[in-house]
Amino acid sequence: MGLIKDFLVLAITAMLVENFVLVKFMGICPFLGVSKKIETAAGMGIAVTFVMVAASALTWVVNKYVIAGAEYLQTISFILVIAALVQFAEMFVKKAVPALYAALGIYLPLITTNCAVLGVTMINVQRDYSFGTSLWYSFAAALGFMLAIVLFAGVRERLETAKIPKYLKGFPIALISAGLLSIAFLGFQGLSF
Amino acid sequence: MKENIRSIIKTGAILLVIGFVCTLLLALCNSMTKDRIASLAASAEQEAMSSTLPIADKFVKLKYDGGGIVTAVYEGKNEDKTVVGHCVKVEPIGYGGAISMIVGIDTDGKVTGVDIVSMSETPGLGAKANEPEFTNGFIGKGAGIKVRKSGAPNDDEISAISGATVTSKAVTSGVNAAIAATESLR
Amino acid sequence: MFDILYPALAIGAISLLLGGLLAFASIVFKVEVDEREEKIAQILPGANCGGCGYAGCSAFAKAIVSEGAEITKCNLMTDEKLAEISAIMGVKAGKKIKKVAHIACRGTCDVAKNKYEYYGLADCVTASQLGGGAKACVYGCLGLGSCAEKCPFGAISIVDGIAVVDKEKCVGCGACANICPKGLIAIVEDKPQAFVNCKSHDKGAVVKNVCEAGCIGCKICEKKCEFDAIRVEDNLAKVDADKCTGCGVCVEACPKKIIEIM
Amino acid sequence: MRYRDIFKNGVIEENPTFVQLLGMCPTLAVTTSVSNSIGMGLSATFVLMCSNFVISLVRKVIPNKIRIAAYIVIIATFVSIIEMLLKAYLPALSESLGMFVPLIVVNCIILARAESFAAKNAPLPSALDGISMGLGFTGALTIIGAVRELLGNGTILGFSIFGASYNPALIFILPPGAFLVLGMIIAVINMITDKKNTKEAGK
Repeated sequence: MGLIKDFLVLAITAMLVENFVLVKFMGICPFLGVSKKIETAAGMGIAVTFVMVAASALTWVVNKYVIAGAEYLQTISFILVIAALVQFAEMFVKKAVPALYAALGIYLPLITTNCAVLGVTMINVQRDYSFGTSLWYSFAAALGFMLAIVLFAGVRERLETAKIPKYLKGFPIALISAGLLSIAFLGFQGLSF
Repeated sequence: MKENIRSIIKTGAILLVIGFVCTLLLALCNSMTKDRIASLAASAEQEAMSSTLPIADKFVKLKYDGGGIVTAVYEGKNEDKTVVGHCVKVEPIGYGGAISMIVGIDTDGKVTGVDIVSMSETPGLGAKANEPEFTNGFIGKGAGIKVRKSGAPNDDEISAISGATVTSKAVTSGVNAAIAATESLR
Repeated sequence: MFDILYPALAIGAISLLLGGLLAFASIVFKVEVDEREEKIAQILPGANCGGCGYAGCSAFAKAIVSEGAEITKCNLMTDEKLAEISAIMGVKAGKKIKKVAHIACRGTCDVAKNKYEYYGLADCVTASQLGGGAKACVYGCLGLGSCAEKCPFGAISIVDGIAVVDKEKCVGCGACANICPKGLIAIVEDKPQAFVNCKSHDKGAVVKNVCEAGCIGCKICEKKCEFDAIRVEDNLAKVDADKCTGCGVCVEACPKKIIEIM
Repeated sequence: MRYRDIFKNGVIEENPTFVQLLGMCPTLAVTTSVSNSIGMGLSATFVLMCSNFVISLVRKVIPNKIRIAAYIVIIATFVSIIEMLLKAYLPALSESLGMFVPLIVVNCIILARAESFAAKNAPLPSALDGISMGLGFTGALTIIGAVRELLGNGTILGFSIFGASYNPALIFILPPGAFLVLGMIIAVINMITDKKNTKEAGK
């Protein structure tokens, strides 16, 4: 029973308390760039989830066997693995599942420069989670990312038809509504288990 | 098929060269800065410990596997090698996450100083925990310190930071755990 | 010395492995793409407006190459682009007819009455669900700018209550025609012809008390037109594009002044 | 492009933060104080300058298949170097910037400039473009940092401006404040550019 509780606590912290976008400020570029419509946001969310989990698995192995203590090599080896993983995934999806590529393909190159993916791998190492925990944590973090981006896309779609002052149209109003969303997520911070 | 293999090797080789040269550069840079960073970290810790236990100048790490939120115990000695107290590293969980702090305790179990090394409390609220008004409140107190929300604290209580009770309670639980750890060693 | 060499070799080995893997993947997963497709996609404007009926320019390029789709379907086609693509495809270049959107309503704020004050989403589709919109005339343009919002080329603007098309900017992609809840927008060829700027099938009397610029079905235009190009059906004058020569007789004849020569 | 254009372009016309809206992660996370902003801005400038220079040096050699992977490795090297230098010589700054120094690697500005500029131009202009983009980034960060520190903490670079009586609006130091401040600044910039355009059009 204790194990399930820990996993649940970890998932809730990753998704709500330390939400990657609205609290830890990672992955903001795609968060602002791709959240015009809910479908595109969900597509981005799924693509990021896949990459985050795969990246955590690979970087955990690299950290354990290749770096083994040489702390300063973390950045370069992790990002190399992530970049190669994303490019490989893009080619694979383009060949194997063209329909999926048409929907998600354009997001994949965007994900290489996504702070959330590298961020989650580094947090896994900093907190030296075990292999299973780091996979679970990155999955929960990706769900948090998706939750935030889909919520935000909903808000932005609604903004399209609202009457907005001239100079606030476009990014300013999007940023301000993201700020309000972030205040909402701040409420989760006091959660203690 | 042959030139396919050749192009695979060629691409791999180029990335190998880039990876190799870059990491070589990194390793060189690391070896230059490594000892300096290590000494900086050590001196920071040394300075934190001597600030919480002023009467001691040398600190020896003791074997302590009591577990819980205590992560390390150091024995503080003065010039003529007599043990004058302990420095205990503690990591209670605060509002924003782990608060790593060092508590100095003299031989008769009274707190001589508290220093918060790192924390991620809310800036402006919990982050005030590291200010002297709060940390000095612990000095001279023994085991079983309680947190008092309002009004003048009597001798076994400290006054909480306004708007940051969770942080104040966490720091107090850290200090109590440190005192308990030193008692178990004596 | 060793602790410098070992990491460099380790990362070097990973890079070799990954570089090789990527190269291998790019060969094995090579999707055969007709390079003509890429070249045409470069030439196409890339606005992805969907005017050609395909999902964006790359889809249109694929259609040109594989299904031989009619190149002139693209509304943003210029003549030298047309020639370039036809050269790539080795096909004779067809002549390009410019298409433009036309909005059939002149019920501006001052002439058209409202049946209620509307405070809600600035979107015609939403507003038209509330009893057909705030305008007393159920057929009229609500002027809330859904078409202007939708137009990828910024060719439509809202001028004192109704949508107006800027002929130069408009490429006839039809995005506005699809969104307009009242169906007032038609995509027509940009040649001189007459247009009736009203879509109301109400009787003359009804039209009069809701809008001063509405067709009352008086049939004067029908009588005046020598080419029998304009006919009143169900209280609304309609122009037959092929017969109309754009002579303008009906324009002066119309008492309500709602017929216009493009 | 003449050098002056590259410089003006990076700082004003295509300011990475206010105009292109790139590099949002550090912009929002680190600008709780002016010193942090300047620290992050300058380290990003260093990385941008060196990586643009090296990438444009090797741009002809790298095959297209591993373009992104190779660029990222070069950028990561310089980021790790600056990280080590910061840890060794400016420990306080490195502590306050925290995890966002290594995250400069995935800062969208750097890879964007590498691919859009460095991969197509000679080393020297690329390095200059790196510097100008970096300074544009630093300038933007400093402005945001100043607003947030002033309102959220009542101080600038640690010197208290409003005196002790000022009760700081903590929201500006917290994460939501970053979004609000950046949103407002871009709105102000929209207004200024719009006024400028209408004035020019009017002339």
